[in-house]
Amino acid sequence: MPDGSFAHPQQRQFNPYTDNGGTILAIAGADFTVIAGDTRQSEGYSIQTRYAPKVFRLTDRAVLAVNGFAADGNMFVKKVKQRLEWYRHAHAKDMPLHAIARLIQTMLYAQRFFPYYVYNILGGIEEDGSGAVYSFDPVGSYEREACRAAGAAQSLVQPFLDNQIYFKNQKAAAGQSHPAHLPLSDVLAIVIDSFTSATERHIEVGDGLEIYVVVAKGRSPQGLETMRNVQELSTRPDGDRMFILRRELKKD
Amino acid sequence: MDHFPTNWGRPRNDAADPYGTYPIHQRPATKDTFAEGVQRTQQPIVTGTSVLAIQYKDGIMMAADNLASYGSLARFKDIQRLHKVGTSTVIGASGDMSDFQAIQTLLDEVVTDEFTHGDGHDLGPAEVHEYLSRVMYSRRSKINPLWNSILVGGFRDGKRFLAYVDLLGTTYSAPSIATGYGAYIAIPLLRAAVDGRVDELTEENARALLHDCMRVLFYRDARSLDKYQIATVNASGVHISDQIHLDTSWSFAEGIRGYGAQTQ
Amino acid sequence: MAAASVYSGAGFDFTNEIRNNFLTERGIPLPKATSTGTTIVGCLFKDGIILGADTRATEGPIVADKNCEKIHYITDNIRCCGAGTAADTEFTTALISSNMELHALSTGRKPRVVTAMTMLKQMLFRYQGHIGAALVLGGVDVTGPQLFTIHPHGSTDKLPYVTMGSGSLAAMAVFEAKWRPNLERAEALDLVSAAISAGIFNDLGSGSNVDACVITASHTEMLRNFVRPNERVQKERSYTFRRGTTEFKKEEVRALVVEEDVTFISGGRGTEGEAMDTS
Amino acid sequence: MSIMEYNGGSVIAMVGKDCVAIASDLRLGNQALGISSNFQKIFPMTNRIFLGLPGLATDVTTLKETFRYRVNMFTIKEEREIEPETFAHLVSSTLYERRFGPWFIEPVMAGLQKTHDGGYKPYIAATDLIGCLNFAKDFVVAGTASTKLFGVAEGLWEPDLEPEDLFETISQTLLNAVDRDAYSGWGAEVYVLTKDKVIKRTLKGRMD
Amino acid sequence: MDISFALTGKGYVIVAADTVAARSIVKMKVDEDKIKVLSPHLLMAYSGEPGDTVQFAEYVERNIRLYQIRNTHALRPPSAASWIRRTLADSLRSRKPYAVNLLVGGYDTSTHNPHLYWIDYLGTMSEVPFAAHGYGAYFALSLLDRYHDPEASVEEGLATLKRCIDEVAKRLVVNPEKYKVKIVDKDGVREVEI
Amino acid sequence: MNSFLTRYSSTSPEADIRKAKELFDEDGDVSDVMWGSASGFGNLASGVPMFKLPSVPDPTSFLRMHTDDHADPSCRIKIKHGTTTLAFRFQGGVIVAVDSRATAGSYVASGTVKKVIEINPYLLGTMAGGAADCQYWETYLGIQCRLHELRNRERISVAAASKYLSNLVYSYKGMGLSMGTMICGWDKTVRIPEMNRDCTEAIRANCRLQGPAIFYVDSDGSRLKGDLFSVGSGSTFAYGVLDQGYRWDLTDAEAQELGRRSIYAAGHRDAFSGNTVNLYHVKQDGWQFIGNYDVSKLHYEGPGDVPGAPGTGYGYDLRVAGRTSSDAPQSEGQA
Repeated sequence: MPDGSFAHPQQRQFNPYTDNGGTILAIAGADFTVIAGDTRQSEGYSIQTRYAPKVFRLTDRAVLAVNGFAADGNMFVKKVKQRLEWYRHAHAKDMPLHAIARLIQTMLYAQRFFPYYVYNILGGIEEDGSGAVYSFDPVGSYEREACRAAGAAQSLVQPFLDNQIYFKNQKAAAGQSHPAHLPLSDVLAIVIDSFTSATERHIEVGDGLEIYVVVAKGRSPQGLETMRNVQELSTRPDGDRMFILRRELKKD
Repeated sequence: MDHFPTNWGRPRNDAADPYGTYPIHQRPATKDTFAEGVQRTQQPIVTGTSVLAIQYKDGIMMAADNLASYGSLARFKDIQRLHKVGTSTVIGASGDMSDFQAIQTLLDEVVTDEFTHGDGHDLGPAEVHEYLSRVMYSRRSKINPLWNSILVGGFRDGKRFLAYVDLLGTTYSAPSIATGYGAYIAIPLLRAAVDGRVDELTEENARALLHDCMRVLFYRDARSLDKYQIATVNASGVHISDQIHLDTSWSFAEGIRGYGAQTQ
Repeated sequence: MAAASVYSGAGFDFTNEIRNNFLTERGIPLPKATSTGTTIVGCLFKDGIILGADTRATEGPIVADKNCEKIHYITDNIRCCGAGTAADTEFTTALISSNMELHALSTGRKPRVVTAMTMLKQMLFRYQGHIGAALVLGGVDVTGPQLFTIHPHGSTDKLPYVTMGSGSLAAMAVFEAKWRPNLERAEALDLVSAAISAGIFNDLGSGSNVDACVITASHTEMLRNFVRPNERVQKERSYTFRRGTTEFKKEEVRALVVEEDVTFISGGRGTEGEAMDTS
Repeated sequence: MSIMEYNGGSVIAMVGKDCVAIASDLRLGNQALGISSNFQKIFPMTNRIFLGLPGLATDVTTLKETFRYRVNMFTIKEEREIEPETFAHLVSSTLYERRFGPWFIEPVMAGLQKTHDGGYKPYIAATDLIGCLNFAKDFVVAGTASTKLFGVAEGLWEPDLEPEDLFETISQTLLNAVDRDAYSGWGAEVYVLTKDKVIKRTLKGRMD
Repeated sequence: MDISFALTGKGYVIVAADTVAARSIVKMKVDEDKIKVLSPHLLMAYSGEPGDTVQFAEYVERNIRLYQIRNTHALRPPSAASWIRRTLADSLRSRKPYAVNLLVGGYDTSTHNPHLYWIDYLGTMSEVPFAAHGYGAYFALSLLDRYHDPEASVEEGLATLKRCIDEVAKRLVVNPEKYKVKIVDKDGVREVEI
Repeated sequence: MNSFLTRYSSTSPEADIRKAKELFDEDGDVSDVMWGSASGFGNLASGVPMFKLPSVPDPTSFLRMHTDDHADPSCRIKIKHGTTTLAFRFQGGVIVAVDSRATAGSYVASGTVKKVIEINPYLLGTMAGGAADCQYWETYLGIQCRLHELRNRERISVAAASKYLSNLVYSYKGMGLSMGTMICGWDKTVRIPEMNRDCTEAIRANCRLQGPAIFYVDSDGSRLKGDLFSVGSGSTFAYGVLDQGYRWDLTDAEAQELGRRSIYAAGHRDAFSGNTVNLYHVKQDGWQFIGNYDVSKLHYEGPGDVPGAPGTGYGYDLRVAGRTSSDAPQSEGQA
């Protein structure tokens, strides 16, 4: 009877989760942020599709990457976008990045006892014009960081980023110090190499790569001009600028 | 509180070694919980097998055979698993047939409601897919799923649409999609023929391709039938074909004796 | 005591079994061995048999070996592709290869494929599926081309075209759609590589390159990395480090080349100038 | 938790230009508890073969003894030093002997193989715990940090590195990988083998 | 719930073990000696599965003694520890393994070095400057990281040991009241009160 | 039957929305309020939070099955874990020291976690257990503390704040929350400068009760007042150092050094603790962040030029470098 008279819990063994593979990562620079994800969606040993985006534009300066169980992820992105839309109607402006981060925490934690199986990484530009990355666990604990990888190949990619972005375990040459922030061109190279490496060694990573680049207002996206397959998504030429860069990955 | 981080974030299980009497502090070995989770008390009863769908030059094409199985019994050999929704959409379902029929009712209702509004809108494939994905996802969230994998295909405003949704609410779209065994058997053939060539694929090519795949599926899927239907959606609307019979050949079997050393 | 455990008879040693069960009882699950998700195939063609395999070996979702060899040597005219637990396929085929050699020597005849098949199925049946080897066995002998599959429990099958492994369905689809009797060599080779490619690109357990092996009555040709569709692209930048990047606490250098100054002492009794024993 | 994580530990080997390197961490743990920060996992088998044994520590010691015994027996019987490739098969068959009750060890080997012209050729190999050999041309890894090692090594490794550069690459790979693994770390040691010397360096790694 | 500690100092090893023999929730005995003197310069503290402990310790004792009788001199600590480890590792592969954790402390009279080995029931062995088994390890190891001195005199060593024992008494739910403490140095083995 | 009625009772958009809500199982937290300025604050905005439970007979075992622990790597939802934290009271206030490692399985998910949650300028909460549980509930506590201030024109006492938190999490007992936290702060009422001159032991004791305060609160519902606590998997190691060095009359520098040294000890020995130490000092005028110290750097070089530093690395091998247990006679040389 479809009138809801079956409201009481129903006994059955049904696994409401699955894992759809893939990997996402984000790196914050001084005045830009790069958020990337591969586009393979898989289940078990099957590739469901070679193109399923994992990275979503939220506002002019915020991008959200989701990874884990695709249905949860898509639903979660939809709900975040809905909340941001409401915020826009109430405040006539976009929600700032740090507030989106807190919003995501409370939304995730609301499902504490039936969690979204989703790893979120939020990247974008803060109100002070600096690049920022927020990473979340499935029930909403979060932290602002400079770089973060999540998903199937997180343990392959993250230590590589530690080494290349944070210069972990590297002694600087005498009289010199490591730069606090890398330029965009270096970051893009590291992101692409991270994904090609992960594709080599992790079966669930591959097919395609989507890299979002958000550049703070008034800063030049240096390093992007020379890249192939770049598309600009900015809505206003004088605001923060957003680009998407697409690459192919191996398909085996 | 339990101070071993192994036990954090999860409900306490007092049944297993509550006081950590041995330093190996974890719960006793169990089987893969996810494997267990897959065993279901609720299970699909009368089921349909694969649905195949591809995009081609003028639209999309979908194929499904006419069998509904009851376990290993070929129970209903004349069932239609392709269903037209509105004017520009077709859906095809594998999995539980009663759930599929419930979905058909649901969709028919929505289409009727949309019509009664009389506001000049009607539901296209994207809307139908979105609606279905929300229904499926909400049912899985209630741990009361509709046990189907559904393909939604359509052609509207000059655009092809082909997408998938299943009992977990997982969705995706691709130039060629197949459910059930088709995802393993037909997809390699479909991808080889379709990926990157959608705009070159004529209706005849597409039809022949699906026909070949249905034949391979009939050879290798024990729950399939040699009768199937093809639905075509293009600028001229939705068309679901009559039953098509597969021509099959088993002649090579005559050359084989036994399973090994036998020669006579 | 120590010596006793170092020397052991032929065959498997089960002594750790007890210990490992003891550990399992303590709640420690045993780790998994490398498996080859794998697509392996074989098919008949006009002049003989073609076997094919991908080259990926996995440990769970991680690629352990990108270019491993899954077509194993049995005899000159017989080859065997293996899927399943990698070590099992490796050692089972090696053992049977050795037994086939002995068999050939003792009978003085060219080995037959059915002999290898029978040895394999009897061995696998004896181990009741615990040896996880799923095999495609092919070769050409006096009775003509022969192609078998052998499942881990010891069942066998004989068909004109066969596939095994996680990509077997993908590869089989290609065969079912395109195989015909009496293919030409080039056609058959294309078909095998299409079947393996179907596995490589649609099954996550299979990947990297296509290996193939063409066996005819007169000749066996191993085509290692016959197709290489998955070469890694050039990296965006170089990652060599400045020397001195890594801090270390201690360094020991041991020279392997020992320099000795040999001083010949002249004026000794021997005319041949015996060198002194430097030790 | 897998049994491999009971004591922790990881090993990696890499090929360079006419040289090989093998490196391991130094932790001996009892699950989360660190016991010793000086637990050797790499052992010289001959002058030109090094064997890394990550896995259950009791088996590390037992197998080290077993292999020393078998290599010595080989030397005595054959009156020559064992070559890396032969040794790899010795390791493989020793492990497969216990197919149904394995040692919890995933050995990694690095060595220099004699060539016909009298030179030396780099040789590395690894096996899983029942002896499936993996001959790689670039690097092999094993242990609790293996996924991390795979990721970093895949990014950092480049062909034809000179011994000193190989040292930097393998060290950076190991240190960054074990820093992301709770069960590996507590210092590290690296061996670089060239045709005329063995360089052993103890790294200044993180101690947490 | 056995607790044992051991630490090295200038020319000696101190080995301490609690003296409780417990069955289920009952203390059966409170003055059990769980430290075996294996040879004139070798000590072994054992803990673990009741029954296995004593049986294994006596087995080791007999064999070490046998070696001494046959060869007229005792095994040096590294050799003895290696043999004990091997025995334990082999026993683990038998039908009834010994579940025993050991601390082997000895003084090598030929090199004048004290040696301490940590060995667990799996046959894992490691030479360490200080060691602990049982829940005591979770408190004592960090404390010893902080206070242990390889050149400490016996008095200082005992004071450090006292810190460990006090810490366990302060924090551990079930506190063994008494410890047996033995020292091995160049003069052999002696027991001290703490 | 009702559905039939509802369906045809109205064709207004509201009916459509209602139907969609039933069908799609929309969140309870979507209400008209959410359209206003409270939008975007999730369920924090609407009083007592609501949590969705899976509609299974035993939601707790459902959660146990699907969320991770180390014992079962097949659980895919890996929730981040925090580890070693400590806090102690002494004459100069409260020292709070924590590590910064978060692990998911054996993977070190993060080495930069802030495990001290700054509830307000006078209150600190530490984080051990589920990271999200601690972050969320202590943020929520911050809201409630501020509301208390607005309602009562007075800062909330540490006791009251911790009681509030304790009651909150107790209501979720057994459902899978895991939180072991120390709520640290400084309760006003007694002014210390006046007390210091000459006061009886009784007054001094009273002062101890009213100045710095620490409450340990966990998800079982325990709430303990005390002088010294350490929480997390590395807590035993921290206790080992802390207990030995702790006195009520430590100087500020000594106390900070002790906190740092204790967390280092835990970071060193415990696989699930480490990376960096965060040190806070709570005084009468609120808390103060003292510093962040890399555990590896502490090992090799020590904390650097800070009050109470020993001047060398904390590491055992550095501390004892060059010292040997051998007592070989000097003339024979080293063996």
